[in-house]
Amino acid sequence: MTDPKTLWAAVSRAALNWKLLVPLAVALELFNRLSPASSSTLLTEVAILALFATSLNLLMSFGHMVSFGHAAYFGLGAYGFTLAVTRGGLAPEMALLVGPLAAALGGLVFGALCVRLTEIYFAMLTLACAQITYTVLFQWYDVTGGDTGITGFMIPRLGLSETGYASLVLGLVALALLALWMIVKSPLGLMIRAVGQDRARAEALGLAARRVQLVAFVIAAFFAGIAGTLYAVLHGSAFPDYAGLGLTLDGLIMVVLGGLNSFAGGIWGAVIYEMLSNFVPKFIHQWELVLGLLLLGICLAMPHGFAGLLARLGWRGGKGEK
Amino acid sequence: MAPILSARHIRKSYGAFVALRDISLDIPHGERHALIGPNGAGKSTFIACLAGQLSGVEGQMLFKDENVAALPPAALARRGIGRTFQISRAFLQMTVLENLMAAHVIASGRWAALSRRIYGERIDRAHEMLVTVGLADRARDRVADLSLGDRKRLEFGMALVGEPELLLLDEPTAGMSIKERHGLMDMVAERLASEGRTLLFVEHDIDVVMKIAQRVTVMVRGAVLAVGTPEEIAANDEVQAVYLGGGH
Amino acid sequence: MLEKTQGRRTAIAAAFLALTLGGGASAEGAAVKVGFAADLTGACAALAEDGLNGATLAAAELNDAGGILGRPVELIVRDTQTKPDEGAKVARELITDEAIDVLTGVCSSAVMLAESAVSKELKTPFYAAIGSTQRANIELFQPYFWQVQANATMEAYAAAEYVAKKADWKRISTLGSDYEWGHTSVAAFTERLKELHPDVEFADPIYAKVGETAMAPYITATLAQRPDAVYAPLFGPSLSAVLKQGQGFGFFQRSALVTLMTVDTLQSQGAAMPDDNVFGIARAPFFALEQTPEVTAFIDSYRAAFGEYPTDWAISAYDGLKFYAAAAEHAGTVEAEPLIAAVGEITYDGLRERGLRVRALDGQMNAPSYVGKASRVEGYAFPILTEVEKFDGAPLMPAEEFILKARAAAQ
Amino acid sequence: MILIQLVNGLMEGMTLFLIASGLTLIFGVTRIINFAHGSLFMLGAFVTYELVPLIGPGTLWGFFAAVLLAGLAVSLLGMLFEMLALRRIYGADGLMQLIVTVALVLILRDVVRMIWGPNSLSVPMPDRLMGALQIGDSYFPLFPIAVFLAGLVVVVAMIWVIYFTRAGILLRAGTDDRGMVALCGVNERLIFTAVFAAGAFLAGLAGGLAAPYGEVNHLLDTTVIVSAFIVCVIGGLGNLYGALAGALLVGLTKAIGVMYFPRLSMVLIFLIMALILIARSMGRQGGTAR
Repeated sequence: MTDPKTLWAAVSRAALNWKLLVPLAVALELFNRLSPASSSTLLTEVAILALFATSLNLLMSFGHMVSFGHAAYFGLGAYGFTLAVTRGGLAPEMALLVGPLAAALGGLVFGALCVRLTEIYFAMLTLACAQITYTVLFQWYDVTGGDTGITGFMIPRLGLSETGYASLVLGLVALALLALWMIVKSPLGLMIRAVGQDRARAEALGLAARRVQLVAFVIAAFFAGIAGTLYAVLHGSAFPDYAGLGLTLDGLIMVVLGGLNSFAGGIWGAVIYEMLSNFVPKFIHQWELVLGLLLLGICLAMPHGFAGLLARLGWRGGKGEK
Repeated sequence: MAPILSARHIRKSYGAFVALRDISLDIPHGERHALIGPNGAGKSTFIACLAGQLSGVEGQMLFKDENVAALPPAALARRGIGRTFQISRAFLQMTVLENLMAAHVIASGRWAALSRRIYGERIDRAHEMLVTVGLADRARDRVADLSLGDRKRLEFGMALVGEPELLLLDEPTAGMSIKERHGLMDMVAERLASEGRTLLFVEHDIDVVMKIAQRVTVMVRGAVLAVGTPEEIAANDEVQAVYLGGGH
Repeated sequence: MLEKTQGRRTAIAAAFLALTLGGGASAEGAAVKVGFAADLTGACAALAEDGLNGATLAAAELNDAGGILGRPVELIVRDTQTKPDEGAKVARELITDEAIDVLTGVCSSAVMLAESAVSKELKTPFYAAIGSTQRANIELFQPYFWQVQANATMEAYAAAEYVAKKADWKRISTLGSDYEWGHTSVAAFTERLKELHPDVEFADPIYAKVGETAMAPYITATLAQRPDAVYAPLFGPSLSAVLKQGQGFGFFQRSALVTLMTVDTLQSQGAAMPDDNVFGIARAPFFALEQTPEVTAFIDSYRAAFGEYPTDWAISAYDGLKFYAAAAEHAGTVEAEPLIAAVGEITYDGLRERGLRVRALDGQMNAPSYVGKASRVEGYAFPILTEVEKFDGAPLMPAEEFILKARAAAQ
Repeated sequence: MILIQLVNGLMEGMTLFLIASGLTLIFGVTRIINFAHGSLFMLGAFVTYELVPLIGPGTLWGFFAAVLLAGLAVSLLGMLFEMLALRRIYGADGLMQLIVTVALVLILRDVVRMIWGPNSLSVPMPDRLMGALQIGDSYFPLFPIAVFLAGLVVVVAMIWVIYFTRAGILLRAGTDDRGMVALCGVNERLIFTAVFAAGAFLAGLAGGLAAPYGEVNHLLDTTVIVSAFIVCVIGGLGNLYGALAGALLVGLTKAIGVMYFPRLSMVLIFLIMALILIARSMGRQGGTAR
């Protein structure tokens, strides 16, 4: 949504700029192959968080629905997968499907309640739903392992090497982001934006706004669930923290950092946030202070975030941006 | 022939303040009907009631012989009641063309579609509508950058996409120059007449009302004062008294 | 306070600098790298920082004495933010990128289990000196892990032993934090006390929300059970709240309280500590250790470096690193397999006790626990524990059959 | 026991109200969701920790003076923050304002830790409030009773300000309709700054008052902000009486809940909030947009 004049043109041509995306993908994969294992892990994590942040961004930037509980669906994805393996005895490859479906189901149940409300009350109900999820994960020892989580139940990364799993995740996340991009550009995406921008106008035209919001909510939950599942596979573990308020806030920060009202915002945000949280603590103990100051600076100086800055500088493209 | 819209004893109050007291009104098929009255007469409230915008409305509202009083806005829109808002509303961060396309998607009922086929199917009609409402050269501009008048035109175009049998326009010409007003309303009247659609509109410009409306309802303090042809209304002493005495 | 903290930070910084710039003068060759993946931010921050201080001091001393196997010791510090996933990530990064020889530092149970899983996968030795969940010893035990302090069950057993000796405590209530540590502690305490003292009456256990600070309703509910003593595995804010808010309910006139009372808690309570009837379980209270020359020298150099008394966490972390050094010297290498074998073989004389050993079955050290009465004593600005009883670790360690049975059940 | 639990609930409710009142006040007028409210609370507790030993340690007046001063200090900081940061983005997306306050949370947490360290600190209670009021077999602790009374004073003072002073009239006008204030010939910015300062004052005051009843550390912010939000939302954001009712409801439910469904304690207040929000959404007519 950076430049409206070119936007519609891009939409009608359904253009994804392959000239930029393909080299980018190749570069990432090369980096993955050539760099040490821990860089691959970092790459994996960035990719997973980029998907999580983008799923939240679908709600925020396009649906104008601010969720204070999006981590719940990340957590449901992680636990859905983990429990399917540990309790359900499913093969991990099969269980990969269970995570996102569990998240989508959670999104359907909670979403049906939440979309009855708007604005801050919507946000607070998503928070309540997420905290209830978190508490169940935290306290239901017999099933979820309680606060110490479930760990050591499987070989991390399905037994793949760091590099191998990074390739897999990069591929899957790229597909997922592509799917989200297609959704944003589809009639459904147009409806999500319409309800987000002027709900009364959309309703007066005959649109059942709540149903659109619910569908958006379930889609966002599903993709957050994919991220959660991939994350559980990465570490071979699931902890209640995965559904905690901390991750939700991280996600919100990522979206704002990367740039609200831009598809690429979540992706940029995840990249920047991860770089900060991984490298700043090596030099300064107070990395949250650095993050806070940066956030403050961004909000005051460039409210469109990093993606907005790039767009203003005339930089075109980026991962699936145009 | 039964009227397309028949409001029966509509009442609406906000706490102790009664905004509409027992309004009854019939509008036949294909009529262009104006709603006039001094500020605070309840015109916009009445429109909002008809559009399903308000809760706690008493009375019956028969649209094509079905009581639609309790239905939400989207359901009314799907039954064939289109509307524009007093302060025009459109999807501000989208382009003009996207706005029209959104209206097309909604009208087609394919809101959950992932395939972009509908864009191709409807693009010609969308462009046609842009020509009709005079926005052909603004297709790729963001609505937030449009003038108020252009937004009103766009909103009218969007409302027409759903092919409503009854169109409610709430002060469609507010904030426009005289020339713009007549231009817009001539266009509206012509378009609706050619398609046989019914129009109920709130308007302050008496000249526009006289030219466009076939019948006029005058409201004062939440009640209907008079109903008649423009000529009858113009000749009505009571109406004159209200307009002169009401400090309009 | 301001000066104190800054002084302390400078000291840490100086120590770090000394370490990272090539270690002790007499040590040569490639450094032995100790990965310290600690919960430096979040709920565990205070404990982790103390543990880091203890480990820093131990490393400095080792380097002064020629390092481990003649090689300098290097601490590489990472912050886990008290998040298990972050803990797993930094553990992995430390092992693969920094090529550490041993991993430690962790406090939170969840982070500890997450790091243990990484240690297992990458076959790197890992020991816990602050965190104490016995899940790491029992169900989720892996051969590269050991624990250098009493685990939660052992502490609860020690509390039970202590309570059993008080003949006039006939009716016992339990008030725990509503999470794994609180539940296992209450269960272990109840089980052991029933064995020791079959006539003791137990009221229904009460659990408080983790991190709850408004404890008045829980205090009221507990006191309504009319207990002679309350065993309360609480921690941090909830514990402070009980100590402070309990006074307004006459808690400490009406009942005794047996709870976790490490040096940092004693310090933070300060003057607010109730005068009577608070009994504390501790892991390594510096004032109650046998004041050998090593212990007094340690306390002095710790105070000189960090401007405060060493807490239990600092002592455990210090002992932990020294124990690792001893095992490495015994094995003659820091290679994982021989080192792990040595861990199970050596006997180590630490600050807390002589003759410390690690049991190979579950990696548990026979570390002691201490229980005493909180009182104000001349010479300390904060209350300390008096009439301290030391409980040897070995008799408190869960029986081998129990462990095997629990592991089988978990499968 | 029920009686004591009810009293406990009322006491906690008042503390919650003190925390939530500032948040709801700020939201009511400026529509800003101040995530940093918990941080301001925490700062109030730390400032009180510093001041209590300086001003008549152990005495009743010394404590309340320290708390008032702490409130003022925090209020000053809040004012500065409003003028330097928030003011520049009124009119931007509401989310931006929220994130600016989140940034303040991150900054303050680390700053507090740099100054006071990660260890928990303890603020001594005034000597005269240490004990309990003993009626028969029941104990009623003095300190929360004093906090309760202080809370009542705040409630009365707020009602007085809102209904009987010119500032209050402007405030109410600002809550109902922002344009109106401008019509009254008053600088809207001034009102926003004043309201933010007042909200921050209440946060600092609450932090100071609560400090002796628990421990003071750099993690207080998160614990506090979530419960403050819940109280406000239950009562209807921006509604002071609602916040009072919400606070008392939460306090009482928690105290009674301990007796009947102890395992729900962790999730209880979220359940209450969810139920109230859902009930509210059911109460409205189907298609109402706003």
